[in-house]
Amino acid sequence: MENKFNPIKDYNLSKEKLIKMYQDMLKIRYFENKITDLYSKGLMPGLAHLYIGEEAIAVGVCNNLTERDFATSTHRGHGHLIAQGCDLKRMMAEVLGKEDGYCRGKGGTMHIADFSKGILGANGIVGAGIPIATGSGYSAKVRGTDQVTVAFFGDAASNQGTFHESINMAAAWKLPVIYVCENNLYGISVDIRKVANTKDIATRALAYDIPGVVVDGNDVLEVYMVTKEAVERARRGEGPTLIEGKTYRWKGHHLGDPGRVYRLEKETKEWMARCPIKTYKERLLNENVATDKELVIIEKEIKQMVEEAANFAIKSPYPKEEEAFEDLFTEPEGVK
Amino acid sequence: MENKFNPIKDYNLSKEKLIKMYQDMLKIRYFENKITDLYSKGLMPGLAHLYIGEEAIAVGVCNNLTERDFATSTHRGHGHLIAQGCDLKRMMAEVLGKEDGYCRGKGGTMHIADFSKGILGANGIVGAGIPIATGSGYSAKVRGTDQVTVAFFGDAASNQGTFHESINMAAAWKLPVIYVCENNLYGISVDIRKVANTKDIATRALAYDIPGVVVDGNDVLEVYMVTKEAVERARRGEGPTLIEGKTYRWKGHHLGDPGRVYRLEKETKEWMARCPIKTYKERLLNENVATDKELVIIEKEIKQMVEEAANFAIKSPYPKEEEAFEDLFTEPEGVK
Amino acid sequence: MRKITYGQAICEAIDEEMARDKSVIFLGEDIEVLGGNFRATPGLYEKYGGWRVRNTPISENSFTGLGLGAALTGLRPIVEIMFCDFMMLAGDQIVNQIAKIRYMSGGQARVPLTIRTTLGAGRSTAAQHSQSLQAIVCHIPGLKVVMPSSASEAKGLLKTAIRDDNPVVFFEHKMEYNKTYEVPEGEYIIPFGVANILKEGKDITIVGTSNQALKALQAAEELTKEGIDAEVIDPRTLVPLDKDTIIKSVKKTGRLLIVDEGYERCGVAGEIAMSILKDVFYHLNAPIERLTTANVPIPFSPALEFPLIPDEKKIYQRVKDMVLG
Amino acid sequence: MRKITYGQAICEAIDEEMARDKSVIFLGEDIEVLGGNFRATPGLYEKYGGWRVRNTPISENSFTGLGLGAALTGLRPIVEIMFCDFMMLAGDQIVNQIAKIRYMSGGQARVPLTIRTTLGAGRSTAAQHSQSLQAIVCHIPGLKVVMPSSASEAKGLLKTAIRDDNPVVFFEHKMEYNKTYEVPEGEYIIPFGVANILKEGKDITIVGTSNQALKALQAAEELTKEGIDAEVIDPRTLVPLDKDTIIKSVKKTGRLLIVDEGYERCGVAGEIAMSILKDVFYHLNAPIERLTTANVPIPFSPALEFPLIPDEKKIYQRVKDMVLG
Ligand SMILES: Cc1ncc(C[n+]2csc(CCOP(=O)(O)OP(=O)(O)O)c2C)c(N)n1
Ligand SMILES: Cc1ncc(C[n+]2csc(CCOP(=O)(O)OP(=O)(O)O)c2C)c(N)n1
Ligand SMILES: [Mg+2]
Ligand SMILES: [Mg+2]
Repeated sequence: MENKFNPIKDYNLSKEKLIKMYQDMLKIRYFENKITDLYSKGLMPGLAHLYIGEEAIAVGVCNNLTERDFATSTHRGHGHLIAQGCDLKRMMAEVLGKEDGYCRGKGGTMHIADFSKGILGANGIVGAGIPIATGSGYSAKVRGTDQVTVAFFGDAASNQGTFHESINMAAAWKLPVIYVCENNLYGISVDIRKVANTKDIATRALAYDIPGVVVDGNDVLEVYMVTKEAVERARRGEGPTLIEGKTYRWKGHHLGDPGRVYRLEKETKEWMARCPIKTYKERLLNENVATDKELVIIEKEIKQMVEEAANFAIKSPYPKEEEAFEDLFTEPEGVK
Repeated sequence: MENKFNPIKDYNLSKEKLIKMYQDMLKIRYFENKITDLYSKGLMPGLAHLYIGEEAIAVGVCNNLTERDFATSTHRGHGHLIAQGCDLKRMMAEVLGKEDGYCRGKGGTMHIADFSKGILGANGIVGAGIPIATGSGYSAKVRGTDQVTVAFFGDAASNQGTFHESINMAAAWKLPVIYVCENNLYGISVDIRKVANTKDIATRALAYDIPGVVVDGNDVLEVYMVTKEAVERARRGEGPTLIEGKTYRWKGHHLGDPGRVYRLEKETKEWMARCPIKTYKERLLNENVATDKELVIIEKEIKQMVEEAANFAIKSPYPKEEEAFEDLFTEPEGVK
Repeated sequence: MRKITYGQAICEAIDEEMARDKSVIFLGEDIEVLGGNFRATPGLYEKYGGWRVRNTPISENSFTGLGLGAALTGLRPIVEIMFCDFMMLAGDQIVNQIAKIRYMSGGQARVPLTIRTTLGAGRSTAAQHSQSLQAIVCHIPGLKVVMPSSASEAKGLLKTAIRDDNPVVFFEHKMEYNKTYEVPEGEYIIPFGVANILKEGKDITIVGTSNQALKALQAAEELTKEGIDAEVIDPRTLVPLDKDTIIKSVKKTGRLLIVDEGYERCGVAGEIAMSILKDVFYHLNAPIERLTTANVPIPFSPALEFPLIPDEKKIYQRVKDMVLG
Repeated sequence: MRKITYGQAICEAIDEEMARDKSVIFLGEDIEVLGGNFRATPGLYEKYGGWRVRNTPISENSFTGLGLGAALTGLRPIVEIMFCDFMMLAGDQIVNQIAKIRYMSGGQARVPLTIRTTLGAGRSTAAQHSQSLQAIVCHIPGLKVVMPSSASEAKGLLKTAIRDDNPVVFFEHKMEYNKTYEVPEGEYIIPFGVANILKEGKDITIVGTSNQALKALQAAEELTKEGIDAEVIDPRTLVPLDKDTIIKSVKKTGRLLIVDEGYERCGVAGEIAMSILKDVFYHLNAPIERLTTANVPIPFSPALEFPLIPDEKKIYQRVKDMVLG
């Protein structure tokens, strides 16, 4: 059965879309490898929470969105932004705290935002994006558009009060919001099973009588299709969906955390063997969606793009001291 | 079937217990009728949130507890305290803001506490008692006692983040806490169905994989039996239970709110016809647990007791101005 | 001039702004059929419908955050938090999100959000329903903070708040809703950052926030009988604060008393003093003083509550002590 | 004297108190195998087991409230809130419950609860992980507030906090954990409400909170080269505040600078000033000044962040301006 089903053909996706998702995942991977590099050279200040290993979720989800849709992101947000088409140069400049960054150096990795692409901000407070996304959904409803909003958050975030409060409102009012829980099994060092009695976070959807779906978060096509249904449902005005993608972060909680003491090496290795990019690549080749040569070119292009982003960011100047007093209030009011 | 089952006999409850529950419900009813009276005479400052109509829940629940157990209460807390055996005199004095009140006049109706009976306080913040109760449960576990803690809260409180966060911890750690949701269908003027997509709040137990039970909150024996099981479970170390008692408040949200614009008269009347005290009284008579004469005497005694409490409270002096600066920190540190 | 209540003035401001701009929405607990806990805004639900005027569940942090999400995506929400004590449940959204998102995003975000809430003691509602927590939001950069005194002030300032493209926390005094005041007919707005001199005087300056400005005025009128001529200033907005008006006044009078119903420690009264100390230091005839609520929770019993809160009598006495003593 | 890190001093304090009193428990995020976000408290989980040292889910409001419930029923919990910015999620439990329950219950409740949290900028962690929100808890009556400077101070004060039968908010500076300090061997406690004079001097008094006390000391030593003899005071606890020591000092020096890393508006620096103004007014040679973080969120880029935060250079310069200018 399983091997008779050809997901790529049966899902009826264009080659363009299929390739784009491969590109998006690669962009995330290379972008973050580059961050690791810059961090180790002392060029990146602060904390880098890497998304490596979880690329399929952001990419599978965001490929259902347009620039008119919205998403709230997390402390582990690079993937969401890249999948939503944000500019790697301005992202990298922000990560390095530079003037040309999306936030002029004020936000950094934990707060990159790109309002032009509907990204309402990465967020340093676990669970805080969930109500904001819910408000964005409320807004679409009031304004009468068919925009949807995605709230990304982790397994551990699903223990915050905001998860409950927000999904409750979205369910009661049938708001067009997709709640995407990236269950990578841990919140920093804490195994979700130690602090929650819930095998699948998606089960929590029962509390609000909305659909809750568990999906293999390392399978970009599965994520894509499940999200597609949720997005269509939301656009039809039928309300929110809770999607749980099971996945794993390959690295520590952030660069600087080896991520080992609280996880078994075996576990990490098993998950790394199920690399979302590698398996997807094999699929694209097996299903003859693309040739090896095409994929090699794509990979080269993306490496190049990331390289350029890094160079751009490195060359970008630091913001000037006095800029610290800008951007608090809209003009002409100024700071005080 | 129904009429073959004799709940009083089949539940195997002593006459003493059965009568005590009747007394407790009556105490609440008369105590609050007296508050209404004192309020209308201008003797009670602040807001009085009356429990009238919901007596069966507090009484059915607390009759499973001892003084060594704990409970957190709500803004609508008189019933919980009375059912837990608190002193009517000191309660009434507190309600009137007097020196002899449980809190020396500092707490008032929304904050009456009686630590000697395990009442960790009524609470003016909706949902705030839930984590406190959870901590009390954690404490019992650490101290190795078999104490249980009850968290009382309303239907609307179940939309607070604390509901989710706290029950999640209790479930994960199997804490001896009973979460009792008094679903009187409204939070002030808001129909729970307008702000939650959850037919039964008890369903939310599914999110934590703990038992969730709906009970007729106007049937004191049903409440008693369901709680009994939950308490035994908790004492055995098997963790928390969520109990939802369906009930109705007869009065407005507080004295001063007629409680009519947002509710249909028909609905109120139907619920009042199912008075928890009246139906229980009929049962006691029908099952020959008590004679009419006995019950009349009990009623008289309780009226008398409430009368005495009111007189005591009225005679009690107001606290002295300078007492406002006491009770902030333990001695000998004083206020600053 | 016509007279309406403070509550009616608030309601008019919202009504006019909702009529004027269909992106204005109004969210909060019990605002639909009840018109809010203080029955200040009846009729808006019927007029603007259930999507623009909506009862929220009791989920302060998330419905406040919902307001932020809506503000970021094209609406102009008014979020009502029934008592400012409950702002503490929405602390994260107010302090870490709403106040900061524009700054963190390097100016990308626009947050046209007004949080309406109530402050003040005097109703025997004890420690969790009687606080005046304006100092907490003043402490956090990125929030504008408004403390209207009378009904006419409330109306003009609330309209400005709603039109502002920045987050504003608007504090209404719960003892004022049913009081009647003269309020001009028709539309008007009062700009932020411009203090209002309620009475000119030469012996001492009294700055009073919220309805303490009116109490200060009463005290000042009484004090003229003692031959004390006090200047009374209503700062209207604490962020931005019109320091210039206060400085000018204190340079003239040489004395300053600040009256605020919040707790004293790290409160608004001390801040107003310190923000001008350098400018007025050499003009002061006496140390600046504060009259606030003492550093204890608000007790339930009226026998304890009233002695703690500043009022016209306490202002009167304190001014006398400062000027004569 | 032996030298250990600030983190080790914290860990020793907790370890000693847990060994001494089995009702002491320790709750927070990632405290088990990691020993907390700053790896300050390793080994306690292994030593005291999973019930006394427990990882919580990310549910700040409820695990803080859980601490309160445990404190009310026989335990003596230490609750760790990873960054003080996150206290805003637990705002209700801290402000409306923990601070008030003893008072509201007329003295029935006993709340032996210590909340440990971190403050401070300097790690490029931007607006939500760099704040110093001590003013907010100082504002709320019912909480004791501790701001230790060095490692030895942290140890002695933390032990006092844990033993206190009242709620204490204990602020650790995140830039200090790995710094090494001389710390006495063995048990000792430091009482609350007794300021520490780090250096005597006659020209100006500098009060510095948390590690700003140490920065002030460095600046003061440098200033002696300019012939300026500054007195440096570490208040240790903000609630209770040892006003007497500060008053005595200012009466002697005639000048006061207060350094605090919190935001200026409604902050701690202004409060210290105002709480003694009346006592020292006629002894002042110049207005009291504050040196704090400016009223903007903390930006990410180090190019923006460092210029905003008080440090020894800025203290040095400000004191020079005050004394000479
Ligand atoms: C409110 C809050 N509490 C704690 C933290 C510290 N913290 C940052 S990320 C994190 C774990 C988040 O886990 P999860 O939601 O599963 O996301 P993941 O990091 O696994 O992607 C924690 C505890 C925070 N940033 N915000
Ligand atoms: C955090 C908070 N939000 C709002 C309120 C105002 N308020 C008091 S009681 C109440 C309704 C509570 O409803 P429910 O939990 O169902 O209890 P009930 O009053 O019906 O017994 C509200 C909104 C409050 N006290 N605390
Ligand atoms: Mg995770
Ligand atoms: Mg209810």
